[in-house]
Amino acid sequence: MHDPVSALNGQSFDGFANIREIGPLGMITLRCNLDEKPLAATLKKLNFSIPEQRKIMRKNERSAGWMSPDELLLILPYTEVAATLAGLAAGLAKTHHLAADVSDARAVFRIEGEKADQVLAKLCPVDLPKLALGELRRTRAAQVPAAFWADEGGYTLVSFRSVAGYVMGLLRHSAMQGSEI
Amino acid sequence: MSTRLATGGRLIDRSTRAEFTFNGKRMIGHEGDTLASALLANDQMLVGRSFKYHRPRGIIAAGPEEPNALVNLGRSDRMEPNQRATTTELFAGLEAASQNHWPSLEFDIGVVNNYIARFLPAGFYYKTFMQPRAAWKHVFEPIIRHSAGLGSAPKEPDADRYEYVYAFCDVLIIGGGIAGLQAALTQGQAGKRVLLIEQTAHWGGRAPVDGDTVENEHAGEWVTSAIDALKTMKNVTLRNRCMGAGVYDHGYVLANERVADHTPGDGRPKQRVWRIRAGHIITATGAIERPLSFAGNDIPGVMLAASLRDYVVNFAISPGDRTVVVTNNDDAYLTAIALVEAGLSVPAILDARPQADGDLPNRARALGIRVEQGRGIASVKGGKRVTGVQVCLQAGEGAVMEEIACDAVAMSGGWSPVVHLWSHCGGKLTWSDHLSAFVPDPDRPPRNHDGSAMVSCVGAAAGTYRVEDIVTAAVATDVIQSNDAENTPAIPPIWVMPQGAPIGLRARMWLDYQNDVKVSDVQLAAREGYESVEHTKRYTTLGMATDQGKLSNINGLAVLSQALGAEIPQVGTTTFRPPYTPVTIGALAGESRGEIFQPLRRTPMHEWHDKSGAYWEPVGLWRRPYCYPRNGESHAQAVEREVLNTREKLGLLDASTLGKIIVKGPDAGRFLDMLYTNMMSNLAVGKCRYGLVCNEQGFLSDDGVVARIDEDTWLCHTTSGGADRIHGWMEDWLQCEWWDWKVYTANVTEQYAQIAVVGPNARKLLEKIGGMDVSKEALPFMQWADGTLGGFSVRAYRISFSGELSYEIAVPASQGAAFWEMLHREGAAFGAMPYGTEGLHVLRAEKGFIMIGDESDGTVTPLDLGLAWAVSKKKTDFLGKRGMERSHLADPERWQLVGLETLDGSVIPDGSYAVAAGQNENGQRNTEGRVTSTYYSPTLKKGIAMGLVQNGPDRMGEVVEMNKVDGSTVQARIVDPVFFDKAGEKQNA
Amino acid sequence: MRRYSVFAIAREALRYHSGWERAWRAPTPKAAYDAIIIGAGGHGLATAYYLGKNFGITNVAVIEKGWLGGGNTGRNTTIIRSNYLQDPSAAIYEKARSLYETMSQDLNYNVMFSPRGVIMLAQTHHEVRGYQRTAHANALQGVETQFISTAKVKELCPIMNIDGPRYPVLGGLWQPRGGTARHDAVAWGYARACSDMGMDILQQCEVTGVRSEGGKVVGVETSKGYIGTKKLGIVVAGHSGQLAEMAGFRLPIEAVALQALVSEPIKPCMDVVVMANTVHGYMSQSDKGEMVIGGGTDGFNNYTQRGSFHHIEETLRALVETFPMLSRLKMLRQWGGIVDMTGDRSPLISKTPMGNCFINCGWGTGGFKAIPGSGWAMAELMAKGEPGPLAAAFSMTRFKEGRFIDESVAAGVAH
Amino acid sequence: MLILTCPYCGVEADETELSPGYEAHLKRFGPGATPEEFESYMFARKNPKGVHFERWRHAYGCGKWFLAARDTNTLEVFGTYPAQSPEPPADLIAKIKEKRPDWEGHK
Repeated sequence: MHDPVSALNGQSFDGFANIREIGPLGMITLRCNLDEKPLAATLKKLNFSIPEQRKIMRKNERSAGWMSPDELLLILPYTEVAATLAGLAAGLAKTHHLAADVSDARAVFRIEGEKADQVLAKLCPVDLPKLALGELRRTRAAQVPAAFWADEGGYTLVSFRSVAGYVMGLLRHSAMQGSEI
Repeated sequence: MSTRLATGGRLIDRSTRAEFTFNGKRMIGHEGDTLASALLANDQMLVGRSFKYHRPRGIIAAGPEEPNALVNLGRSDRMEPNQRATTTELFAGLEAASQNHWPSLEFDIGVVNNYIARFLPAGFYYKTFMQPRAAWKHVFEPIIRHSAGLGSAPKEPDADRYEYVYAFCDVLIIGGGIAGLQAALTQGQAGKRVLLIEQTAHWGGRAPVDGDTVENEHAGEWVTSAIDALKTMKNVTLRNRCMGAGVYDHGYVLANERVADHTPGDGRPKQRVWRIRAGHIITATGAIERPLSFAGNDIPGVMLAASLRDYVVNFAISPGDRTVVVTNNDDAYLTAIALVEAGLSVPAILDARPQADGDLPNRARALGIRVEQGRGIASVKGGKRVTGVQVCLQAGEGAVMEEIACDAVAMSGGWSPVVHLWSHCGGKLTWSDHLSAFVPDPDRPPRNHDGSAMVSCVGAAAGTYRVEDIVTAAVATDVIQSNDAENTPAIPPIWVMPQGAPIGLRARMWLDYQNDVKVSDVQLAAREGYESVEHTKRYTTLGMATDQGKLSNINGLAVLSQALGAEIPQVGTTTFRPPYTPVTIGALAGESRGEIFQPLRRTPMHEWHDKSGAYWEPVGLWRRPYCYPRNGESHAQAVEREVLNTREKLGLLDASTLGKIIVKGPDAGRFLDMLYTNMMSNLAVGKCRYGLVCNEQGFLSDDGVVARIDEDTWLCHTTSGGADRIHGWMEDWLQCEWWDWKVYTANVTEQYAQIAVVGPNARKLLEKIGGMDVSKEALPFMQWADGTLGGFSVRAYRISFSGELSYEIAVPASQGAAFWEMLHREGAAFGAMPYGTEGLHVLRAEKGFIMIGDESDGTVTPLDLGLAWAVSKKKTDFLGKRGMERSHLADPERWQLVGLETLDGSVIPDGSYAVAAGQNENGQRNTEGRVTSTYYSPTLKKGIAMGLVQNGPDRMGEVVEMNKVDGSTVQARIVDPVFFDKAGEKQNA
Repeated sequence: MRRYSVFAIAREALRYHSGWERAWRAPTPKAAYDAIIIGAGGHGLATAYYLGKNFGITNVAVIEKGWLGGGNTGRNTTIIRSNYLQDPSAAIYEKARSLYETMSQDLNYNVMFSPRGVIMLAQTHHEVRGYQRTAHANALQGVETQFISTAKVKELCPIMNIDGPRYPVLGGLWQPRGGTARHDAVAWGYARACSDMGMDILQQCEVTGVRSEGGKVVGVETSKGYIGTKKLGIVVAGHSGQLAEMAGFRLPIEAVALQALVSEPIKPCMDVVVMANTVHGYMSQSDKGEMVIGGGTDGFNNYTQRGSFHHIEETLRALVETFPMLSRLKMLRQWGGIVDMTGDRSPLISKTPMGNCFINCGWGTGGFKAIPGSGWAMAELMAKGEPGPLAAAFSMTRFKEGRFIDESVAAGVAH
Repeated sequence: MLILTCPYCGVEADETELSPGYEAHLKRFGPGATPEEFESYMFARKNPKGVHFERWRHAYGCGKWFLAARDTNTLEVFGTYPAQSPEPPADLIAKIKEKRPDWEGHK
């Protein structure tokens, strides 16, 4: 096993908000009828719980995010992905589902600081003050798909890996000193 | 002359000094000045030249309605043409220059047009310049082009940056005058999330200038306490220097904030575009004063009365020593009073009304000002500056009764509510005879997404001019629009002054100052049948200038309706289009410039390619190496080397951009049988199969290799550009048509870096780095296996797009770069070299493999491409099957895929057609085919091509004529499209 | 009709232009006509004009619910070119372009056809191949075009940034006799000529129904009463669907909004028309000095003449990247029009399921450049009852057969 | 600049988060269909000036296709509902009829 390298190798930028590329994080896309009984049981065994619509539920190093009525995003330590996929396969052997490792298909950013919300407000058509606690919002950051949620005094934003450089460029432009709204 | 008064000026800070230049001349102003007020303080009334006749133009207004004072601001990478001086805040170091003249503002050769103006009426160019035919393009048009235009084009890229911001609110209030502030107070107190924006740097609008009293307080004080109160409300956001530019459907409003226009180069974004989504919009945008149409009303020194008052009160400007006021309403008396109170002279107020006995006229009389009723101006005297006015009876034909010497004229023809934002999205207007103006019709508002009224208007924007009425209306929490014009004193219609003015005078009455449209022009348009206001506007260019008719539209419409003998509402009004005032294009482009102009998709090996000198090719949003030139090679030489090296030794290709979609579920096989033209359900686990995807029309849309992963899982490869499209296509059918089928898909394209290891030495390299059995027996052609290679966990596919022994190896993207580098390191001994997309194309063309986008173009079926073997005849249905059965697609005479080889070995030009005898009925040469891919084959040392030829496969060996753009042709023989290793010995090795 | 000329202007100038007569009459409708055209836009007026000029049919009414030329004719970006790929398109657009060459003289109305040249930029290798294909096709179609180098592009349009970091210009398809014309003047010039031939242009007259007998049209109900006709031509662009419904058939048409904008005027800086399809933008400079810019279409049915603003932003981004000098200019005005898009984005000039009823529509985003050719072909169809060679391929039946005229196959798009 | 509420995730989505998909409730015709049936499936569109049922995908959100009833002449949105609906829901039809009494109904 070779060391995984995140898309931007941990680039950061300090403007009126602080931007950091983090990761790699383990991520699994799980498509399944969320009402299936084996799903809840399996996830529970793997230390995840099924989130409500548009929510992300965090338990220690593990989060489960609601992506669509039949899709969850599981976030976990990178090294635990294989075991978790195996656990899902075992628990859902008789349940129609699809679980795939997408850890390397994503780039993850932290946006921190008192005015972190302003950085997102410049890029995403989202009414941020109305973002509920623990809400995972899938949207657009300028011209690419993105998802974000608020936690620990900032925001975590996920994009596709191939556009990580573009997203970093957007965040840098938006967080530039002097451009506070 | 115009000058700065010794005292006063509510907006300027006399303790500051801002030095600036105009046409290179050094001038001094104060903080708080606009460029226009600072110019007037320096006696610079003449600021530009008009569009058509190049007549001298002075400052006429004090706000965004200004049609004349457009200057070139700044220079080099901060140069900005057509900047409106009246809305430009002065700053130290500002450089402005006037426009549209040569050689100078004072002496402009273009003014010759003024002397022949009689020969250049509205639309004259439609009636002449037709002979000789070529003269329009070569003589007349260049002359017209050079005399038109205003400022000149910037030459350098913009030094500034811009950004967007999204904002959401329950109520957006546009305009920070008394009406807007009161509406904000009301809505804020009601707990609504309020955003209040104001285009200027100041709150309060006209009321403080006019000395109004609001709720028993002086307007200025009321504004201060209103702002203080609003600032304490957490649910209210205030933003000045922020103009409401456009109202769009579903509560979307575009606003433009001038963040650093007045502090250029301070590191902040120059402007910020607000994309606001509002539950409801209240426009409190005020009203704009209208000029009066009298002869010579365009001579510098003639100004709008309220604007002139703005200069006196806000900026302590004396626009002239002696100002004649001419009006049809009471408001202009305030100007006369302000002038007299500032110690200036008002020789007369000429009031067109037969009687003026309201409070203001009486106050003016009490101050000793001469008030003449029923009078107007017959003509203004002067050239580059007013020198006097000739007085006449408004009811007459312009006989001069008296001449009054003066150096300024303050005119008021009444007010037009600013209904632009109300109208942008379909709000309708109604004509008020009482106000002689269009006002918003509250019964026909623009509608929101739920059908509710989306916009309401308060204050002068609704035709409510009295402060007490404004406050009452804005206090109403249910946002009912006020339209109680009846309280306001009537404004009689005075459209032409004097009423019976002969043509000689009418030809000197300007309606549109910038575009030089006069009363006589509109009358001419009416006479010639351009009766719709849209026709007149376009025929005369009325209202088409950079002020978009803010001053001219109503006056022009009125003149038109009189000429047609119709009522104004019957003639109608023109459509209001966004933006309210022009918006910088860079601001509208937002952050999307340079590096972040568009997303650039990078594979995990992107940096390696870049460092290795890749010449890039955009493929969708991806960028792929086209080739890797070495030591001064041309691109063609690099491609040739890469192809030969791959054929002879070992080539490495970054194939990560290929789409990879997992399709899983009990119905996945059945689904893929619908999606692909061939069978996928019967593919054995561990095996790969090439498949074709068609649209419902039956035209080829994508292709790729499908691998069966396990009993209910398939992995579908798509083209680089096709990943998202095909994934979306799958989801479309699964969600909208076959929603009861148990199938899930996941697009995992970016999870993997995929590398093609290609060439006779491919296996040797993989065996050297070791880990899994890649022998012919363990991993034969068109199979895949999971394993490890050099310590990387991989999935290896034995597939080939080159005809060589080839493995496509997928590793997690986070390890892609490391794996790629290892292959190069370990492969050096086997002659490993990277190859790019052009090498890939040549290699596949030598093998006769089709390329989506080359052989297919959206009008080609699999059968056209000789791919009948991949179109199932067994399946009762698949996407595209019915489409292919249509008569034209099933026509046996269609053009079909063949190889083409020139007789002289040359390369057929890209895009060449095979010509056939004769011409069609439209005189076009008949054709019988075309080339789809054409390359020099380094392997075969000659030109090779694929093409579509009518009945091609039945015509092997025939020679066709391929056209060249110079009219000649090149002869090419129809051959098998597989030029190299037809038996497939190399790829199967 | 009084002829327009410089001498006429000089004569009129002496009497303050008081002697000019109406450009077109304001008639009251007759009871019946030999032919009625619904729609007094460019295409409808051109149809009437060529009915008269080429076939001597002058007992014609052109019915318009608003004002003549008030629809898409007066709200497009006025580009004229014929560098199309497919034979039927190249034929009709080149016919139109060649008629534009002499239109001012034919109509005695200066439509300001300015053959300043059109460049379609190739910014990917795929586009290069696509435009080379078009150039080869054009060479056989009698359309004068050539594929030009990057250096030549720069020479023709110095304000362009040819080595933009994202999409460097690799060359372009150049049509030297493409260009622009004054859109309103085209409608007005045709209207004046039609009126002069005795045709009635009935403005502010809305068609509310189509009357037929035995499967054949016999007249139309209008807001000014019933008017009989022997033949009916429907030429109403975005509103074709409504008229077709009145006549009892359905069209392969969707109405969507297309947007455009102009900048404030500046002194001449661009003498050619540039279309950049990779980044989706096209631009020219009008004789007034405004940069005239075309935007994109919405992807949803829309009759409001208002598009969604993000298309404007996308277009401006693309153009600022290609023409950096645009950044500090200002957008003066933006607007939208309703365009009629067919299944293959090519027009219909066709017989219909209803006898004596003909349709001309589906010009989508590119109708202005076709006006004279479209009118020519439609007039022939209406006069003879069968399409001539220019119209033959544009029949409604092609959708059933799958015989599309698809211009999107090369790099070009239909603007 | 439309806003439409995605019936799957409840987000009031901006038009720029959606991709449009034109007329809804089309019946697919495949092999065996007459030329007329196939042509009507592929091309003949209602294209009404008024109430229109259409497809949208919440492309930048949950990725789901949904259907909307919208007035093409005013852009008023009457409602959205899941794509897995053979025909518009009855309550939506009733709501439209109330707002547009002259509307002739679906199909």
